[in-house]
Amino acid sequence: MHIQFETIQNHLIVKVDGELDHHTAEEIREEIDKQIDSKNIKNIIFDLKDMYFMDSSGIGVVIGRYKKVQKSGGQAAVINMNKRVERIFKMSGLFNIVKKFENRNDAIESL
Amino acid sequence: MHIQFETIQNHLIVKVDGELDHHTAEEIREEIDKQIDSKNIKNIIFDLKDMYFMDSSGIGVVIGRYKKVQKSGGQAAVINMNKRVERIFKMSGLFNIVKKFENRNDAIESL
Amino acid sequence: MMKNSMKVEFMSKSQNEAFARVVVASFASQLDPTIEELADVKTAVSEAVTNAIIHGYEGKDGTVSISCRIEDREIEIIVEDNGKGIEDVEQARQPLYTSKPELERSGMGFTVMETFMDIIEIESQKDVGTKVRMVKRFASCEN
Amino acid sequence: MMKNSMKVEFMSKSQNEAFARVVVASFASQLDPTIEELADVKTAVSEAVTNAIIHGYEGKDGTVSISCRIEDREIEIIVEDNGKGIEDVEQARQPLYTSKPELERSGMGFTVMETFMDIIEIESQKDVGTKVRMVKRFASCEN
Ligand SMILES: Nc1ncnc2c1ncn2[C@@H]1O[C@H](COP(=O)(O)OP(=O)(O)O)[C@@H](O)[C@H]1O
Ligand SMILES: Nc1ncnc2c1ncn2[C@@H]1O[C@H](COP(=O)(O)OP(=O)(O)O)[C@@H](O)[C@H]1O
Repeated sequence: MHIQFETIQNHLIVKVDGELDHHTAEEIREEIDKQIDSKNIKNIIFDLKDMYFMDSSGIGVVIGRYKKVQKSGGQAAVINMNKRVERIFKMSGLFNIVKKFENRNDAIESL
Repeated sequence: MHIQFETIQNHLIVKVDGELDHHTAEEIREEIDKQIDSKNIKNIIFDLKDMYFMDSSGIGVVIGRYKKVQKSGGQAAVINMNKRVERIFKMSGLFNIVKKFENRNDAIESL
Repeated sequence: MMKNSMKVEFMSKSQNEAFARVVVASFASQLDPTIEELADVKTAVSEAVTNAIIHGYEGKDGTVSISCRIEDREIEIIVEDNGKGIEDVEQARQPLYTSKPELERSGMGFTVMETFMDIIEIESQKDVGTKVRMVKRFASCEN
Repeated sequence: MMKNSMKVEFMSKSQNEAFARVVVASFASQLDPTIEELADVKTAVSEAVTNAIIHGYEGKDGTVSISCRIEDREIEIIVEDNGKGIEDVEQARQPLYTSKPELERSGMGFTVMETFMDIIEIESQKDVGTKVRMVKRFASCEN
């Protein structure tokens, strides 16, 4: 698992590569929250281009981050998701709270 | 495991890709012997460029083919071997009966 | 007819979740499943093993076991723990139900298993443990 | 200090040789071994498992088990069968000794295990089975 951050205006772009399961969820959660708390972040954008595996632990991570940014009026979005992860998002109703975009520019423009 | 044959003059070039263990040895052995028996083969050249794994079952396969071609005055050679397979060859004294060459041209010229 | 079986036991540590996925996927790959089918199996195994570790043993030391049986185009996977057990299995299977919201669990584990596998059966007894049996039938291969 | 353990049991079928290698390699990879070290372990496991299948059970049905324990930078691997056993272990360990030359065995299995692992111990009893214990210490990682 590998995690990269980029801040554009008040958007935090989080690129999670590799496997997102219960084991890696803890580290991902902590690292993201550190970023949100230390920078002036409003919205969070998950870039899932190179996420090869995700199970329901990932759903928990996404919901948790959504709730965190939502407190200060922010939104959550996801870009570059593959069919498989999309299926898990659908199954759990995640698209009711997280918007899906094709790429980061679309996401940044719309948030 | 995948096996390819090429005949140049009376040389049989056998390219074994993948894993050579006890499980795959049987098929490899049978296919090679079929080639030797059906064509006018004198020498056998093993091309190990894409052999990712070999254990001592592979030693048995090589010795067996050496003995077979030797009966009619032929020789056995190996080309494109990696460090790991070379170590197993050395350990078992295989270089006493099988000559190592850098590439197929060197092998064909010298045999 | 192709028959094969294996059983693996490991400590209830979260780093073994990835190990469990690799083991089952490697065993299942004998049946030449599609990438999608293999991902279904890995995801379901990941859910069941994670549950054993966080709910069954609640982070304490214990042993998780996985038995696999292959027959024809079918794989049966049984994930077992000797942990605290599930009191109300009906409730546990509900989408979004979780007993550990404080750990950011989504309550979607059993739903994921149900979606990705053809059969799932849960046997559980309080303070004895939990056994999740899953079956997946792979599409016939062309060759 | 990193500690972990697992045990896997499988049928004495030759297609499980590759499975055994993947399982042990996947478990060992927690210690971040080099590619070379991982290949050493895979090769040694392949030898011990192959021996259990062809010499221990002589192609008949049986169960092979592998136990692995990780502690610090060390992995202990125990490969066991309940097969026919080895009458003369000293002789069996000799390079080039094989009881099955007709199967084109090279007699180099134990020599390979000895070369690639740091410790190898063999316990065997006629008609009871064989237990091969191997230990490998990985070089310390830089990170
Ligand atoms: N192996 C288990 N041992 C004990 N309780 C379990 C086990 N597996 C599941 N449960 C219970 O069932 C509930 C629902 O499980 P699941 O659908 O996987 O969601 P989640 O893991 O997100 O809580 C869990 O919250 C837990 O209370
Ligand atoms: N698990 C086992 N059960 C019974 N006999 C064994 C076992 N492992 C090894 N042996 C005996 O030891 C001999 C040497 O083994 P090895 O060095 O691996 O060479 P090979 O497998 O090529 O014969 C075998 O030929 C066999 O007689």
